[in-house]
Amino acid sequence: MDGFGVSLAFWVLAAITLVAAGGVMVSRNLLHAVLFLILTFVGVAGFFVLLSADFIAMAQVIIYVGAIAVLVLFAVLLTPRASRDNGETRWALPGVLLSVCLAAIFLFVIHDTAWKTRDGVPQGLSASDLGTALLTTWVVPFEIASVLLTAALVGAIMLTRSPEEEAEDALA
Amino acid sequence: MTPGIEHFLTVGALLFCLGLAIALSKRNAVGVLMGVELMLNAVNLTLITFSRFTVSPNPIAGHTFVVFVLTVAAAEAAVALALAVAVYRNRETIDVDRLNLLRS
Amino acid sequence: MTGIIKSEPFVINIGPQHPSTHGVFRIKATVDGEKVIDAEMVMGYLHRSMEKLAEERTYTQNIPFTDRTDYLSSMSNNLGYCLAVEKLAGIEVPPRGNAIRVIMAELQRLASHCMAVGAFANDTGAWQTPVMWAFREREKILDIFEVTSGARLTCNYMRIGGVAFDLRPEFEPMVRRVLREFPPFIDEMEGLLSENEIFIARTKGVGVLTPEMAINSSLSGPMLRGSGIAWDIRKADPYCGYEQYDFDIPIGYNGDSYDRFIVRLEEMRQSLKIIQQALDGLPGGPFRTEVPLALRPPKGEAYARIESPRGELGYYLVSDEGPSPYRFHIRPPSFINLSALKEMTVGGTVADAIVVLGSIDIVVGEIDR
Amino acid sequence: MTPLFLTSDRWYDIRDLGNLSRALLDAADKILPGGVVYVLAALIGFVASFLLFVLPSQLIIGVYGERRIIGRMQSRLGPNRVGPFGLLQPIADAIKLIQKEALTPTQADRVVMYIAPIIFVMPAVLLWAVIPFGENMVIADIPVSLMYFLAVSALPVIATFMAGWSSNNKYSLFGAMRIVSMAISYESPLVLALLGAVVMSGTISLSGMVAWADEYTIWMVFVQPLALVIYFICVSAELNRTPVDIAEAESEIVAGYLTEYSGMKWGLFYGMDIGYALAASGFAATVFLGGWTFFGLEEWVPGWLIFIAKTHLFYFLFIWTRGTLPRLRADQLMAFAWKFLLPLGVFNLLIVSTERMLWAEQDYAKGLIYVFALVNIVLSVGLVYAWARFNGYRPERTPTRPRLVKQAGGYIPVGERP
Repeated sequence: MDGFGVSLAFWVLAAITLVAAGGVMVSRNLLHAVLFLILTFVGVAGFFVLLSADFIAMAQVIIYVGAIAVLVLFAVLLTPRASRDNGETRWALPGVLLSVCLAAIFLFVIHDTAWKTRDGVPQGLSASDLGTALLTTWVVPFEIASVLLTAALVGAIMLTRSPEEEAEDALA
Repeated sequence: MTPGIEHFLTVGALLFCLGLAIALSKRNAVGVLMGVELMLNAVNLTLITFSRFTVSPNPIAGHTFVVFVLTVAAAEAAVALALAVAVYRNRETIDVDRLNLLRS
Repeated sequence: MTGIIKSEPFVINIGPQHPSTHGVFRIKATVDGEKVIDAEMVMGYLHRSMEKLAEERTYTQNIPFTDRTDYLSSMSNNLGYCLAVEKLAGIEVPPRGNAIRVIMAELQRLASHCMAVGAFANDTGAWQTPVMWAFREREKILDIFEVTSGARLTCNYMRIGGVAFDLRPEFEPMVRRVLREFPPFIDEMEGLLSENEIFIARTKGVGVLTPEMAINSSLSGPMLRGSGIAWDIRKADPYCGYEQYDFDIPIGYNGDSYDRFIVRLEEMRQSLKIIQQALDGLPGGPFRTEVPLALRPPKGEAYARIESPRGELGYYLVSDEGPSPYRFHIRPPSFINLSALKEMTVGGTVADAIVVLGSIDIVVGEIDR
Repeated sequence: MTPLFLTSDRWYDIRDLGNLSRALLDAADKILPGGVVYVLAALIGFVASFLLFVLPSQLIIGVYGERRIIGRMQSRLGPNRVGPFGLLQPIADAIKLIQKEALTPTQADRVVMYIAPIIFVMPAVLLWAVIPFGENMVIADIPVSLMYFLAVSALPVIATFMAGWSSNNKYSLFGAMRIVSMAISYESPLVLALLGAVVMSGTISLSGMVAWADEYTIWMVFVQPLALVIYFICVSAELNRTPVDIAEAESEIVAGYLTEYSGMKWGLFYGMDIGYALAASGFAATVFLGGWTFFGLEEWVPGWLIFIAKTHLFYFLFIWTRGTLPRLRADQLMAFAWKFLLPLGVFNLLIVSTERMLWAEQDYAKGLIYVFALVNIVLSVGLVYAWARFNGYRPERTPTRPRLVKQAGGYIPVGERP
């Protein structure tokens, strides 16, 4: 994982991801913001490939680009008369200032500490290792996550049921 | 020169702060959710970076944690958007400023 | 708490330029999501004011008009008009003329039903395959029309008092060929569509027409028979000697688009039986009684009706002893069948509206006249 | 620095064109500084894969083959005017489309409408990167290639949505909404079906699956017939081909999301549709029909020839359904996906995992797999029928012939029904 190709890929991906994230912030039309968001997700997936976490990269693309981005698109479509101009609230300026300070702190910490890193690529990062880890050492959180997903599923359906559907079920 | 741990961490930090800025400054509820999604992505990136670069007996822990963050993010996105649609149905607006029913 | 705001409905125009409105016809559907809330039909794009023009022409000159109202079944239109004039003027048609008229009317029913069945399958999505098969068979019938009357679509073959020309020698073998090759085609179409799960899912229970609603909106033809009412003018008020032929009337079970489809397929089989019997017993003798060109029927009025492929086609003529009719009115079956479209489409989705329109089998030329 | 290309000594290894590109790259490597040769290799790879897989596949096989076969199904000839036997028809189409003006409606979202075809085209080429054509003829043999396929096939959904949304037309909006909701609801049964195959073969890399099929000399389709059926239905939903092409349902919403597109933009959508169908059938051939192996035949016949034969065999299924089946309604499709396919996928997964457990105890005996195959085939048919009956599928209730009045004894009064 060394040589010219990797650093070239890193700088290209960094540029794409950060520009797309900026696009989400800046673009006037909400739908353009969503499309920039999708581009960011793809960029982050590219980073995962660079960090040799290919299962996570594929999972990221399937879950984020395939499902969550489409969920956001649906939300935008189902709220036709809401303002779609991606405008700012009154708290925009303080929010941006806060995040700039936070960024400063993060960057200082990153570049100040001497990270003790390994040199080669660690073994045991393949999909099968992830599978065994998930089902042996991490099996309890794995089950809790599935319960959480079902709860979210039921919750989302309950929230968006229209009165007619509830009336129908009351009769049934 | 090949990208080391600082490079990935800086990208993660910048992404996190951009997500925070978006979440705080957007008027539309869906915009806020997009900011939150960006922050979660940044966290995932940092986790994977540590799993790849730091010396640890089983580096796969970082990956499992990212899987859990993915599921939570998906669940949270679903509920948040359902909330936005429900609020829109009652208020015909999802402007974060004008949703101030609890104010005195 | 303001009322719950549903996604606000918006009006969508199906037609006049749309791939599945069978001609220039428009439905202004108000749609909430996929559901159709309200459908308003806009017609008249093909209005040629035939009824007014017919008042300036003599009785014989009006025959080509009747070809162009329902351009998919010109033979039946000619027949209807000639029967009305013969009733008005009290003209007798020789038995050979009647037999030829029956054969031609039934052949025209086969061709028109081929078009109806193919286009209906096309609307449900079976893209082009059933239509192409149906057209392949319809070509054989159009060739027969071309050999006998000189034209494929607007034949202008029937005259007052009989038919224009006698049958040519090639007529017999061509009709035998149709009688031989149509039954396997109908079975093939039935195999492809009637037992097809997706086709049944798309058409069963879509555009249901209860018998009471069918009778109250005075529908006729396959629409009426699809809802289970056994009413066929060839049996109820026989003309041209239909009472001599042994055939049957198919009726559906619960009046949805699927039933209308299988009723049309069965009607094609019955027409083949009629043609078979008529061809075997074709009498000799004259094929037309001589009628003066400037026919002046006695003062009075007459209404004659026939069972056209789309339903009861009626011609109402009023004569004031002049060479041209004082009043010339056509009762088009498609126009009246269309009145039931609104009840059938409201409540379903846009896709259902298209399927229901296909099952009614309209011809816009007949609606707008 | 070992060259990028793994060339085998087999005479038919087309991928390396007789080591031409390798020699070229070695020469270039001496001249150009640093690792620029990587970029050059990537460029050649992309262009080669586009020319080798995507261009001929949908031009010759897709556009021409599909239209000709469907023509024959409809008892007409299909294209035979342009060139010998009409073979130049796709090229004629392409030229016609290129010189046609690509309109953009006034109120349309110009930028998004321009980008949509590009994003639609890009994954079509990427899909071919992971599919193994021959012995070691695979461009990117990544261990997660099955998931890579799922990930990349999520991108065209976004592209079609962009096309539908940006062309500011009611029918396009219908098409966009339909494709998005349908692709989501058909993604989960698709993943479940492929999971069945993964559990049985134990790997999620395509070359691993081909090796498994070769090692146990049985195709996955016999062990997992239900998975292939569900895969076929879900993929024809993802690519919106009939009987599931509600996104551009000609008879209902004119041309769905493609209504406002014309010229080469529309051409890209049309061409890449067929490219995806081929890529999906290539994927199915690799996973379910044992890729480039044919029980030992690959010693004589080149592997990639077997693979391409299987791909087009599977592609014929798409053409066949397109030619004959009518289209389901949008809500029926959703109900079918959630209420019928998903539970079926879960049952199938249940069966497969128990079989895998049994198989593991016998430490993967070779003979046992054939027993499982027979059991699975019988079980699948039974499962589908039972589940359909459970969901209220009573075919004998729908009479396909109307009642005849004379046979029914004279006049049948109104309201009397069987």
